[in-house]
Amino acid sequence: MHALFQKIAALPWDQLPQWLFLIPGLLMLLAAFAAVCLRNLIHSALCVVLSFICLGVLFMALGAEFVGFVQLLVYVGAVAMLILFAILLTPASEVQASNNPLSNFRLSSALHAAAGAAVSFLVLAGLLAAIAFSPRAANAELPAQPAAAPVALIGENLLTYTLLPLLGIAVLLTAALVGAALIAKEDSKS
Amino acid sequence: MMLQILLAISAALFALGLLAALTRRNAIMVLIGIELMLGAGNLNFISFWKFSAHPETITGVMFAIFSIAIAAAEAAVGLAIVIQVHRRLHSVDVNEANQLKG
Amino acid sequence: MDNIVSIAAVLVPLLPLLAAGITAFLKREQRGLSATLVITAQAIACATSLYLLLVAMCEDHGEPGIVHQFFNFPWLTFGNQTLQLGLVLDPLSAGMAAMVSFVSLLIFIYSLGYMHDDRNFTRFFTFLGLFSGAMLGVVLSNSLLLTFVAWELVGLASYLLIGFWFHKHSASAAAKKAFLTTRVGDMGFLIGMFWLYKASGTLLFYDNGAGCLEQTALTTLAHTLAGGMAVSNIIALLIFCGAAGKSGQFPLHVWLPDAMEGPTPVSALIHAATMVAAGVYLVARVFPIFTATGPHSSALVVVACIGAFTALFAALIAVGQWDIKRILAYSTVSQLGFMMLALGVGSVAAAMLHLLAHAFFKALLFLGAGSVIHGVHEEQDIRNMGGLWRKMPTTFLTYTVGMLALAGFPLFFSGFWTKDAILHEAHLWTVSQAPFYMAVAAAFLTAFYMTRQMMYVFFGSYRGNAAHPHESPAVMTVPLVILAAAAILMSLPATPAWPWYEKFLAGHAPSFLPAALFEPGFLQIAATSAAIVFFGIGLGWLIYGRRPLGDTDPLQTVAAPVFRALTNRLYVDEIYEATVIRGLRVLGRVMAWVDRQIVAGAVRAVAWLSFLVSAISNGMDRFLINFGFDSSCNALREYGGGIASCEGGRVQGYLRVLGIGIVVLLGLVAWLLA
Amino acid sequence: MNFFALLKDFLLQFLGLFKNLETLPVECMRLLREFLTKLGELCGITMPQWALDTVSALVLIVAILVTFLVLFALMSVFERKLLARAQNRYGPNRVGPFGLFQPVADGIKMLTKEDLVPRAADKVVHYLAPIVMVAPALMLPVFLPFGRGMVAVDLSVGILAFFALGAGTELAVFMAGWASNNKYSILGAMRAIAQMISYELPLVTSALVVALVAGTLSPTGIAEAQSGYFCGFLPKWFVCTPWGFAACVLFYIGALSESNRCPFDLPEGESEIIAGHLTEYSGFKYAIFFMAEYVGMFAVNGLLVTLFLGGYNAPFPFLEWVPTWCWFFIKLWAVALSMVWVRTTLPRFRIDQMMQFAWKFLLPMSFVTLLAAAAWYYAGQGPKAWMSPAAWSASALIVLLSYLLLGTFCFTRRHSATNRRYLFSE
Amino acid sequence: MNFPGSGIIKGMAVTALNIVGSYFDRAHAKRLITEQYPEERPKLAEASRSFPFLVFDGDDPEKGIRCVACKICEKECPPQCIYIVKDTDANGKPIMRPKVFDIDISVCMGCQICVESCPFESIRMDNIYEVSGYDRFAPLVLHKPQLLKSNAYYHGIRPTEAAATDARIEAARLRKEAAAKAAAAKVAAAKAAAAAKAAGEKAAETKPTQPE
Repeated sequence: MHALFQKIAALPWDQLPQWLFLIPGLLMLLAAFAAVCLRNLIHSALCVVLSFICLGVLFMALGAEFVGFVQLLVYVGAVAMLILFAILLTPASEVQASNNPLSNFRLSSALHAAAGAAVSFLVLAGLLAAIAFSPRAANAELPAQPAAAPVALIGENLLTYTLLPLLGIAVLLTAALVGAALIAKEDSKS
Repeated sequence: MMLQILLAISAALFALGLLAALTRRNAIMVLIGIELMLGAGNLNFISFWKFSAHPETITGVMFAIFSIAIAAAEAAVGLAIVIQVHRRLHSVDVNEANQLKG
Repeated sequence: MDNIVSIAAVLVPLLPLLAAGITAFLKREQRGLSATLVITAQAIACATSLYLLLVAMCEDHGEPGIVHQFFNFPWLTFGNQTLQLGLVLDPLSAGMAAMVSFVSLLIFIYSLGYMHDDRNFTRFFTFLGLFSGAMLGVVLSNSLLLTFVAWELVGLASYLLIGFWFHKHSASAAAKKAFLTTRVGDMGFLIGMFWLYKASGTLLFYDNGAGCLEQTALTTLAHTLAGGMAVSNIIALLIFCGAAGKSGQFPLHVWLPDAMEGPTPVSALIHAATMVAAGVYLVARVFPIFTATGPHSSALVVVACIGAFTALFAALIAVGQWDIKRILAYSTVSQLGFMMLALGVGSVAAAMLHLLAHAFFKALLFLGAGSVIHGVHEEQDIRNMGGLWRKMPTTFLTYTVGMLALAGFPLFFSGFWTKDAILHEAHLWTVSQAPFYMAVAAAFLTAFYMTRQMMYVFFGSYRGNAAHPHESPAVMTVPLVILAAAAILMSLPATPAWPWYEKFLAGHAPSFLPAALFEPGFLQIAATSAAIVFFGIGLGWLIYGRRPLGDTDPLQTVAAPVFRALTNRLYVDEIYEATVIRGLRVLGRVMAWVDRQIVAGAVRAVAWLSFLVSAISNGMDRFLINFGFDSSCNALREYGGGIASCEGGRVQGYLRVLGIGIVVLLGLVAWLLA
Repeated sequence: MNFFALLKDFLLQFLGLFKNLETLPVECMRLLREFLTKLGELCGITMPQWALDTVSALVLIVAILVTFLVLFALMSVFERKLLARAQNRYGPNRVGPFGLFQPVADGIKMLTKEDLVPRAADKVVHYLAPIVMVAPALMLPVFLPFGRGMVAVDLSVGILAFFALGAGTELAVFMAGWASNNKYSILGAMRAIAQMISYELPLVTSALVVALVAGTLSPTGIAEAQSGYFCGFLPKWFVCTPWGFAACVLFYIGALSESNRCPFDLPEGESEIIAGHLTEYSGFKYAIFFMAEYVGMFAVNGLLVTLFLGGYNAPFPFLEWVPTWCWFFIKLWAVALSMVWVRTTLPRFRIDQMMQFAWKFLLPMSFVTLLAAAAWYYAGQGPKAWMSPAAWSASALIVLLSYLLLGTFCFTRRHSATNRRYLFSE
Repeated sequence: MNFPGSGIIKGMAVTALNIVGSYFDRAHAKRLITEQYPEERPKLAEASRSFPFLVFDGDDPEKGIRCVACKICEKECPPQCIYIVKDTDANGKPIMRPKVFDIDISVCMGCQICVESCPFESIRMDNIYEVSGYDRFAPLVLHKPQLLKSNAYYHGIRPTEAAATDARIEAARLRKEAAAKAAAAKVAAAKAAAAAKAAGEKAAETKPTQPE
């Protein structure tokens, strides 16, 4: 008993925290996969939200807390809501069709799905190959000083080096706001 | 090793996003796929920043922040377009909205 | 200028303009709001300009001399040149601004009563605000360019206000006339401004030695010759053209009496107190250019002669008028002539002093006239009035003060002192004595025609058709009383015994010199002028005061043709009609013929030619090119069908290709790196 | 040294800690870690850092959970008592002394009730919704500094984290509403989400005002920025400044709305849509929703206390002998009771009025406070602003003028209810 | 003062006054008017009534029971909630006493007709209101032991009426006594007369009979 305890204690536990990012990472992939596969749109959207949350946690695990929380705030608080509202506002045939998939089966759609899957698999394979054979990725070392992005530094950067992009983003967001409202507005005729 | 795993995760997320965008007929799912791909891009930014030689110049973080902002704008406009398309065509199938084809 | 002063200086013209801008968007029903806005803005502007006057007075300068505080800012940059605009605060502009804003404020308040029943009350106040802002801009501007801009805005406001009752044909015609006539003068102004910019390289008045009114530029101007004349004189005369147009000097005076078609407050404000004085002010402002070649430059001689002639000429016409406002209008022209004369003989102080005093008493007279017109129900012919002193005591008393001030009644009225100063300066002019005598004659006529008007309007028995003439409401009489008080009080800084304003303009501390009253030169002139005034008033009373007045003027029985000529304004309008306008009409016809026959013919020929060419090319198109194009199109369509099947309008198809592209790109990069 | 000696030793040490109440919680945690280390030595192993961290984190979690659940329980009974008092009643006074055990009774009742799931409901999502609701709500308090040096997770972006996690509530509400497959539920959920999104803007903006002046996003830093006194004895809390007062009121209103409290309890407006997204929930799931709501309310009140009411700082110098964490909870409790007070007073908004209030009054007003805070900062040259009349007057003038203007514009207009189209989200 | 938001402040002041004031309102005068029911009970008006009960005199219910099982109330009861069985003595002979007297208070409508119709002042209206039970039927049928309540209790809940009843009974008793006395006197007189008669007869044996 004592020996087992010591054996467990002797494992390289000190390296554990830096591999913890795998949990949100894999969960994210799982959720994303579920989102792609589920036929019910709301379930898909909820899975995507879970995957976004995991992505945010992953950012935090990688030391970018600010980005992580921004990801949560923007994606979970805003984009997810947009998506869910959009789904509710567009009663699509896909939700109804999910009741009996066989009746909706058509050769062309199967071909379509197969082609899409093949292409994305190709892309995945290409990317993985590139990652696997890239010497720089393989030899990358964590910098001596752990990466950190204090919020003050981000603020300073925003208002100095990236001031112009910031202004651009401001204009873009305003334009998107107005544009989205205009596009989604009901025609006065109808 | 860690960077490679991170990149692999990101590549897988990208491929899943692409899969959603390629196979799903519903325009909203296509948009979701695009959001996933943008998320994969952000993950790359953060990973490379984490493993860069000079993390104190927080370029990757800044990029990710801007990318998130743009993604939000894209989602808003994209979904508004989807709703409008639905209003016109009573369908959100991306292949039905083909009235501009040659 | 330090910060607060410059902010104040900017605020003065900006506030009324802003108020006008806001009221322009108000609805017709929001009368109270519009009036409140404009009057409040004007009141603040008035307080601010009084503050500015105080600043100018208290400016602590070690040595005597004028201090110009200015505030310049760049406006336009083209190439390596920068056009600067600016505001200036010196004794001249400070005094003028205070007067303009104060009189404007009073007249705005008066308008509340006078325009009370008008449908377009809101619009009226918009225009008033626009005018006031523009006028203050003219006064405070430190750049000839800004002056010009504001000058044109003032002209616009004047046009709008003269034609305020545009449904009356005469009003709209008068508005057009005013606009076009002043435009003739402004053309000269514009050319002068361009020339000044070319010659001196700047349009700023004061700019730490680099301005066009400062020594370096003046020396350059005086020593550049063009056609045998110093450039400074030419520019000065060109600018004077503008001034003459605005101030109704002799050849361009015709619009001013017609401008009386506008509402009476407008006549009082624009065409008596402020805008018409802008010409005088402009000359005073750029006076250094006039004197660049010496105190008796040819430009000044022209100014003096025109001024004196206008004074006499307009006074003559005023004798023969029947319309109460027209009489005052001609008297305004005449008084402006006096001011120009003063400028011409080299005394800015006398001119400005007369300007300020005149602004008060002439505004008073006009408002009084407005009150009379209001009281007798929109009747303007003095033959249909009479005996009103019983019915409208306040109006009568204040009007009398104004009349005595205008006539130059000795000692207690501002007009006496200021006119004496002008006569004195004219008498001392070494070039010629003619202007002096003309001015004396004009002064006599002034007293005479004012007496005539008083007799017709207030004395005798009532001859009008409208029943029950009545006194005006307090909102109209209170400004009258205030202006009457000002007309009397303005004599204080004007006496030679305490020449406060003169010293202020020159930048000296004022001193009390009672002895100056008894200097032989002054005493002589004063006595003469007093005698003339008494003579004028006495003669007026002799002719008009002793027996009941009818439809015919007593003068008509004495010298009918002369009086008819006077009534018809010495036929100036007719002369213009016969010469300038007919000439223009003929020219226009010639041009129209040329356009119709020659130019249009050429155009038609070109059209025919192109028609021919296009017919030829059409044939070529149809039988040569189209055939080849059609066949190639067919071929393209056949082959394109195959390619088009890839282009199915399916966005996911494109995405797929994109994905494959990524893979290919990756492979390419890998191959290149390997 | 055997285990019991160690235990005795540490128990004595623990009792000794009570001499200084101020540092008691912090010292307890330190003692715990020390004890664990010693225990490991006793067993012959060196305790790895992460294990210590995990254990202390678990203890912290339990402590915070217990604190806030007790607060929730107390709140549920005190709220009812205060409401009753305002309505000339006694309120619960049967179970236990003064009715203090009422929540226990309620809990037992809730637990033993039948857990109904509608047949047409989406079972999984219906089941997950209360969990998704309660998880972020329970996570919120960890970012709050309960006392000097007492913060569970000291993040430099604490406020951002707070709002980011708070955004999860909307998702849960949507899930509950959609999964119930009931039109009242979905309508209520839509209303709730629309309301939360609308009121989150003024809430975040008014929090931003404080971040602007304090120069940090960390709750600890903000609380620390409010320590000290001006004029010798007046608290340097942000609520005492003109902009801070305005922002505090805005934040308070936003907090009321975010926690679905009266007068913003439209999502559950029983007279209109039964109970909104809670219609199809019963038993313990219902209780969990309520718990999440109350814990969320306490968390957001805690943030309000931290941002505006000086956090854990004592109001006057002569009251500094009271431990800082006591101050925090006193203030928290005061704010929570004031919410009850508001609930007794104000009737429920109509949905369009509520939206107009958010977008036409609160949002512009919160931007004005941003302006006023900037004026304060620059007119007073940063930290010196407390003693600068220019800062006070400029900031007060901006706030007051725009409040009067906006208020007159928004509140005195008669909004007619005719020609109104009900949108999907209403 | 009337500025935006002043109405809210006024309202808050009103509720605050109520909240704080309720803690200083011991006398239940203005604010806390609720009665603390199990501890505090409402003071019922004397005429308030709920269900009937049976009055007995003295201490022993069985002995003092006024009811004679005449069944008038059973007949008069509009919802027919009264059930009476006459008692019998050891010989099976009915006696003037109820063996069973049940009232179903789930049916009773409290109309008081039984009371009005009872000639023996035996049935009266009670003012109890805590009659709930764990069953819909059994606990709501009141049996004789539950129904029997002493005259003292009756005096306790409505003294005026009880006093009047007692007076009536007393008067009836007195009247009865008087009648009995009269009867007794009559009897005595008759007896005396009889004795006299007998004596007379005895005498008549000697004398002729005279009519009475």
